[in-house]
Amino acid sequence: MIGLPHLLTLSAVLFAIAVCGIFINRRSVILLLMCVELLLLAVNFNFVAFAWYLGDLAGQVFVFFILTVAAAEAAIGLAILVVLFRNRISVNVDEFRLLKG
Amino acid sequence: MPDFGFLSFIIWLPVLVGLLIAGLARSAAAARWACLGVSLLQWIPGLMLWRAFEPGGGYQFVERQPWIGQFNVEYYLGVDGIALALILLTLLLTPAAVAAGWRAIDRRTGLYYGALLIQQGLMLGVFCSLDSLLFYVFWEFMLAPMFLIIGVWGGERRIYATVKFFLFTFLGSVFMLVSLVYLYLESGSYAIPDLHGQPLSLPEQQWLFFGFLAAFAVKVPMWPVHTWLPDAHVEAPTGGSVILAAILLKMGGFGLLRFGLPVTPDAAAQFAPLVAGLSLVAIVYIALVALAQRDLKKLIAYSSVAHMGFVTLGMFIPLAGVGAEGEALLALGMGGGMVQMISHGFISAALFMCVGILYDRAHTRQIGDFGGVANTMPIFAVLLVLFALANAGLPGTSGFIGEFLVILAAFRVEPLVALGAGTILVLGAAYSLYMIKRVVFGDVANDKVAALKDLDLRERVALGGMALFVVALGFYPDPLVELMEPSLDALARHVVAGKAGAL
Amino acid sequence: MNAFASWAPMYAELLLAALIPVVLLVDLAAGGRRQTLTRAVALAGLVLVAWAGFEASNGEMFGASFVMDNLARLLKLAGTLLTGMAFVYATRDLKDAGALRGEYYLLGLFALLGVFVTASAGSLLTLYLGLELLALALYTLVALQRDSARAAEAAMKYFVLGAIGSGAMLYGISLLYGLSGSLLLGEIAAQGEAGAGSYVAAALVLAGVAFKLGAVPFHQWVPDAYQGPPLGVAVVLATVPKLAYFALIVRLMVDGLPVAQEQWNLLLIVMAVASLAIGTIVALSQTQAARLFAWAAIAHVGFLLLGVAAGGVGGLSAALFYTLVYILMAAGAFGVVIALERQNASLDSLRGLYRRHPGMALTMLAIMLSLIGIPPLAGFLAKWQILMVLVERGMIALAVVAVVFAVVAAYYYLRIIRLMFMEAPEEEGRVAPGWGASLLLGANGLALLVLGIWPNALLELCRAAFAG
Amino acid sequence: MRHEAILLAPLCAALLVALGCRVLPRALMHGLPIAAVAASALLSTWALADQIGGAPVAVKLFDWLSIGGLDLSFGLLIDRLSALMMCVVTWVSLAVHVYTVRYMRDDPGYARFFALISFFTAAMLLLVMADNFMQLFVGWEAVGLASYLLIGFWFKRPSANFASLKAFLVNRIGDLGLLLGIGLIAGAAGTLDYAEVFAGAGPLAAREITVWPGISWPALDLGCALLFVGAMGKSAQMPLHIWLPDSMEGPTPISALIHAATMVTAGVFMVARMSPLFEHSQLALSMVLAVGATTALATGLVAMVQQDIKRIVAWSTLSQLGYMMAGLGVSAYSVAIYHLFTHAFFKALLFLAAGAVIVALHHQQDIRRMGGLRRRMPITYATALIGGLALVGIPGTAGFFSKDALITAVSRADGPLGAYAGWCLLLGVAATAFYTARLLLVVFHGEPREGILSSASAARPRSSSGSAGHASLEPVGPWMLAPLVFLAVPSLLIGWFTFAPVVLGDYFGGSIVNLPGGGPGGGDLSQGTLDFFLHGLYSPVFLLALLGGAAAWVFCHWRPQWSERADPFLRGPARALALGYGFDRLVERALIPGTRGAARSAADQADSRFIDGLLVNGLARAVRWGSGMMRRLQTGLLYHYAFVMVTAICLLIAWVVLVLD
Repeated sequence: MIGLPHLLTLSAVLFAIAVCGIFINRRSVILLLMCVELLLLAVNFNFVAFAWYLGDLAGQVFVFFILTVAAAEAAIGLAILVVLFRNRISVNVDEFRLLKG
Repeated sequence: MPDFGFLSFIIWLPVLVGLLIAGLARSAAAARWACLGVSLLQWIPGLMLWRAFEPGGGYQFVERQPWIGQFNVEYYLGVDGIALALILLTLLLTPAAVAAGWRAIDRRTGLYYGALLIQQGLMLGVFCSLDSLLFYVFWEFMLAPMFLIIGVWGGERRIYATVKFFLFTFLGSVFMLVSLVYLYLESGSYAIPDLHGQPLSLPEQQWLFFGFLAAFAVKVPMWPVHTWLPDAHVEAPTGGSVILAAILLKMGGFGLLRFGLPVTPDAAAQFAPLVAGLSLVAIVYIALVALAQRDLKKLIAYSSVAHMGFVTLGMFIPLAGVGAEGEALLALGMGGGMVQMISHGFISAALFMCVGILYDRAHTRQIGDFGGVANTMPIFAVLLVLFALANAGLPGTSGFIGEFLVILAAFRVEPLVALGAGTILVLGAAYSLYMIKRVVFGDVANDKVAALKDLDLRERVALGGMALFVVALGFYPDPLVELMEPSLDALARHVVAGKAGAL
Repeated sequence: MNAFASWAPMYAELLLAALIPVVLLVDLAAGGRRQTLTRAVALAGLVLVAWAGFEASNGEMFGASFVMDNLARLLKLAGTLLTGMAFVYATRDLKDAGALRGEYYLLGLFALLGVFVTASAGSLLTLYLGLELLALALYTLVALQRDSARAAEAAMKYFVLGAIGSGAMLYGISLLYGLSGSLLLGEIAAQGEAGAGSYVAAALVLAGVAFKLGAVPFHQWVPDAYQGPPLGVAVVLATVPKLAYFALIVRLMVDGLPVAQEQWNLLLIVMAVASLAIGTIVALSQTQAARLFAWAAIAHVGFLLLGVAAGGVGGLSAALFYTLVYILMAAGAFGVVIALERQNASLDSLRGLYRRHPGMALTMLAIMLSLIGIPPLAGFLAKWQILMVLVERGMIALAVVAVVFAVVAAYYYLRIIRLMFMEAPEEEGRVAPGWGASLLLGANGLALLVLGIWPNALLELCRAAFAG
Repeated sequence: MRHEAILLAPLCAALLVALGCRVLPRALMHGLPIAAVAASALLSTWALADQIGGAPVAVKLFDWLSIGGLDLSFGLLIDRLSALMMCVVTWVSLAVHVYTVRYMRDDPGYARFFALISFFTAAMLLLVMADNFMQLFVGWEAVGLASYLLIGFWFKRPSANFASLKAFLVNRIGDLGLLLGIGLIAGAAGTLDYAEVFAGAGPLAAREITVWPGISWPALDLGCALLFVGAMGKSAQMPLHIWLPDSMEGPTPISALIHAATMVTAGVFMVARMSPLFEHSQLALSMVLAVGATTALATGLVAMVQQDIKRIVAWSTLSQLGYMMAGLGVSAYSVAIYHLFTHAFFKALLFLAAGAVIVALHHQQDIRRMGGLRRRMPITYATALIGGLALVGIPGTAGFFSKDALITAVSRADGPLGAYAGWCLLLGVAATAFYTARLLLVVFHGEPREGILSSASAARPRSSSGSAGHASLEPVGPWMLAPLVFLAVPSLLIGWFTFAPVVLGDYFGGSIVNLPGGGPGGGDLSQGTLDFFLHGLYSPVFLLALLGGAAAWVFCHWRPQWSERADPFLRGPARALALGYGFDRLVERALIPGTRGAARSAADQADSRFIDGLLVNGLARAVRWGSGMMRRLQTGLLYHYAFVMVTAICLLIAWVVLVLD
């Protein structure tokens, strides 16, 4: 029987993968955006699991909001990516260090 | 006692006029004359204060109203004899500082004279405050005009010097702030009289005392936190040096009398040997350092440190050996310290003016560049010799009294300390007169000296006036001492009684 | 009428929400060429919003998801004021940067709406929505200057790190929800019990909050995000959102997590001290104005977090006072730098400012002295209150650490004063900010003095925000 | 009022002349001070006359300050001791004032000089008339100031500047002792008033002062020793004597007034004044005796080999001061003061005579370039001779009475120290006779020295190095000669009138205290003046004086070449003497460079490099370095930032879970 702990563990693993992806990936910004999406999905998984476990709808409502926000965030992230690419003709994370120190 | 706020008047008039000058003055002459006018005008209320003051009447000319109600901070002004003496010193010397920059300050004149006046108002505020937070406000804000005065109109390394001055002093005073905050939380009040009366345990007092000592030792300045002073002085314009040496340093001593001793008497007594020891080091070691200086201003700056050592020595050495006659002894030592402060105000101001006069003419302050100044500037030479002798503590000048009283007090506690402090008699004379020998005496050393012009009227009036005070005070210090004595006695009683026992 | 009155707690949000499409339409109608009109409408709208903020009554809506109280009102009014100031200050800089488009005002207003919602958040959901609204607007603002590699890079970093930060917080929020079964902050506070779960949740939430505020070790985005975009954007970034984050920390941490208070308090202190130390020390060697202010901001956050850590009405109101005064100072400082008409202004552009514009130099002097904490300027009172609560809680060592770093910090503020008054200007000619910016800057500097000398009203407001 | 006027008259004259130095007519420049000092002298004499039959007068001037239970005020105490001293000061000062009119005639600093000597007179009177220790100290330092300014009067001369600085600093060392002594008195007695302190001397003697925890000394032993250190400085006792020979850089009137007759005797006066205290301290008295006797002989020997006319007299002054001190050391205060009294006249006379010679020879001071002046300056010669005889102590002269009485008193002292002192003084007489005779013979007798007549004829004012000739003696005139005569009279005769009351009688009354059995007083020295005179003719003292004089006659006048023959045997000692036993060398080669080195290392190493460089700026540098290092952590790379954040989150979680739970 799959219980709450399993679900929470899964979401924690997803969250960890997403986070690790952000700092292990040193190449493409697009991968970063994907990791960010994964991050939010992990949280969504949590909320859904809790909502199911508690029998409370509020958690599922929250998920809808998060999905919406995630969409907006993705849009903005891609927009920034486009601007970045237009300026630098690159999406390589290593190259973005004009600002430091 | 007069009804209207005398003290507010003398504090805020220069601040407001200073702001106006800084903001509006279009011509240098207007700024100069306005500044001089106000600083002279201030003598009138000063004189009235002096006449109306009753020695022994506690805090007078009190103005008191709530300021920051939530934390019980008040706009609380009042003076006792100690503060009044320093107020009079401030009022008397500000015109000299104004005169010192008359020609030398030729750019951004408005800002300079504005800053000078604001500085005066703030210094007066420090002396008048009876609310410790108000005190801190004046105390700290004073850094700003001085920072500008040194930094804008100073010499070559002015920026290094002024930043050092600011950070040093600021670092010291934040510890005082912590102490004040603690005291507020203990007593529920920022009013200084309340702090005096607040019973405190000895460990509390120890921490608080160090908080206060940090602030005031830097300002005095005591060895080894004195190194900002020579730099600040060397770089500051003459007027800035005058203010710095004559008045700003006095705030350290004043602060110790207002906070260090009365708020934490038991800790002060406990650490008295330490402070007295540091003072002694300042006297002997710094006097030696002064002897080796080649720059006139540095020499005077170091001699200031040595002389201010007497102030702290006088305040603390009696505490190191309080016996049955402790109160009288403490009054004697503190009185010596106070007279020393007033006297040093005049003498150091005059000496810095003298250096400024030489610098304005010859554009150098190196002792080696002078020689035989007496040939070309006889009047100047007479005055410089007088001030140098006063600096060496010659009886008949004000410089003698403080050292004399402090040594008397020190001897009663520990003869060897008196011996150490007494070396200033030899070393002080050595650096002062050695400087005189090299600068004033001898044949005309070079063309620069040959081209020197003697004092003009403005300089004669300023220096002559100060010479008059130095000599008059030396021969007849009674009015000054009478002014302070009841306050000092009361303070001594309070300090000797201690407060740890009250818990 | 009755229906209208039932929305009373939300007046400001409603008006602001209505203002945004109006500004959008005006901007479209103006053809995207003359932003003066857009700005005028936005500013006029902000005045109305402020009025609405005054008028809005205290109360709860949507089942306590939305709360209007003294704290929220104070934050909203301050946010409106600061947004307006930022609009006035920013115009010239953005025009020079070629980034002055109607979107700037729109995004600014969106950000303000985010602040409003966060300030009034009564549940985890509203809190999240407000924060995201704010964050998305800010990401976009940072990227506003489309032809700038720096701006784009800053936006990217801010965006990605921001996502991690809000992701972590959101994860914590989901745990909170799971533990308490409710999204309402009041219920969470009431039901929560100590345990590993709540500790982890607290830690995650704290990480998110720390990220938003830019506290060490979640501070690294701050300098880059401040420096990358035009100063006109940085001034918004540096001021308005701080109000929302303050609300966040109060609503979520103080009100919502009283159970784990011991834990996060200790963490908070560690972060605060680290922020003070690292912010101050790294700021010492900065040469870019925006970057310097960024590192200094990190240090200031450390200071105000100490107030929060001290807690209680005293600590929180001290922290609130600190926040309000700080953003006022930051706005003024950015305003002056913007007026110098330099892109990515290096500190050297401040050289000889006194000769080029005495009034502005004196204003900057007041701001710098206030930032150092010299009385009687408002910045002093802010620091002083924090010290008081620290000493009151017996955290004297922390107080000493805080003031010592305040002294170190004085060094870089003094450097600015020094550049303005004691150095020769790099170029001659008077600095000519517009009359609006001039007046506002003067008022900004004066306000610091006035608040320092007559602080009672603001002090009372800050106290009432928590004592009520 | 007349008592105050004694003090104020010269002071006012000094101030007026100083302020009006550019506007006053020349006649007033010297007229005012002379009139003022004359008035002062007459009033002093009046006061003395009052004292002879009356009680001490105390005049309160004004309160100086009062704090911490210490009331300090200025006041005048005129008793027999101070009245006598006032007369000495004012009359000698008057003579010197008059003398100066001619001596400084051509000096551009004419007014300044008069202002300063009048000021000095006032300061000296302040010291003498003091009724409390504080005022004593004020006067003490004020005379030191006058001395400093007058030694350095010709401030263009480096040597004068050096000498004035040296004088002031060495005096300051003594003053430190005096000040500490006063500090002890103030602490132990609670007052600085003479009358009160002296009245409480008995109880004071019983007190102990803790110098360092565990180390205590009797209060008066320490106090009197400290006071005596002050006296050593001012009265130039070894080893603090080094300033006095150099002080001859000042104009000669100054040497006469300050460095012979008055100021340098202040130490003697002070010890006599403190006799109620010193009487309680055998230790201090022994110290006084030892130092005084040693100085008397040692400096007398040095005087024998000097070549500068003024320096000879200066070293002689040191020797005589040693005599006085030795007298004090055996509690013969009255005798010592009496020697002070007579010495003032004849030593001032000798100096003024030397000054006359110097002026006549166009400021030539080297006796090897003088000679045969007897005929060309008869009055100067006659008066100098009188002064010389008095100095040697030829029976009948003023110096005889005082010096013989002194030697007699000292010779009666007990113990090895007493014997040592007695021998020192006796041998000193021979030395005195030798150098005095040498001086007179070389300067006034014989022929003008070779090579001098042939060289220069042009007058070169104030150039001691130049070889001015005798060919055209500068006329000295009545302004200079009158004071010589005026001083010669008392030098020769005054002993006959004053010896009996002062030394044999009880002139000083209560102003000097001798404890019973505390030492030989003056009263038992002799039966009467004539008896003492006759006795003196047969005493070994006179014999030694004759021997010394004869030796000088032989070696310096009759057979000068003999001294060259004795050279191999005497070279070493003579060299040591010429160097003044090397004290100056020690100071110049060890003390001054040592102090300078210490000062320099304190300034450069300890202060600049260590405190300021290492601690203050080092801290600043460390912070800045830290800043640079931390700045590098901000790499600009997104994944680094993210890594830091994630690590921080993990740490947070780990901490709350592991540590707290």
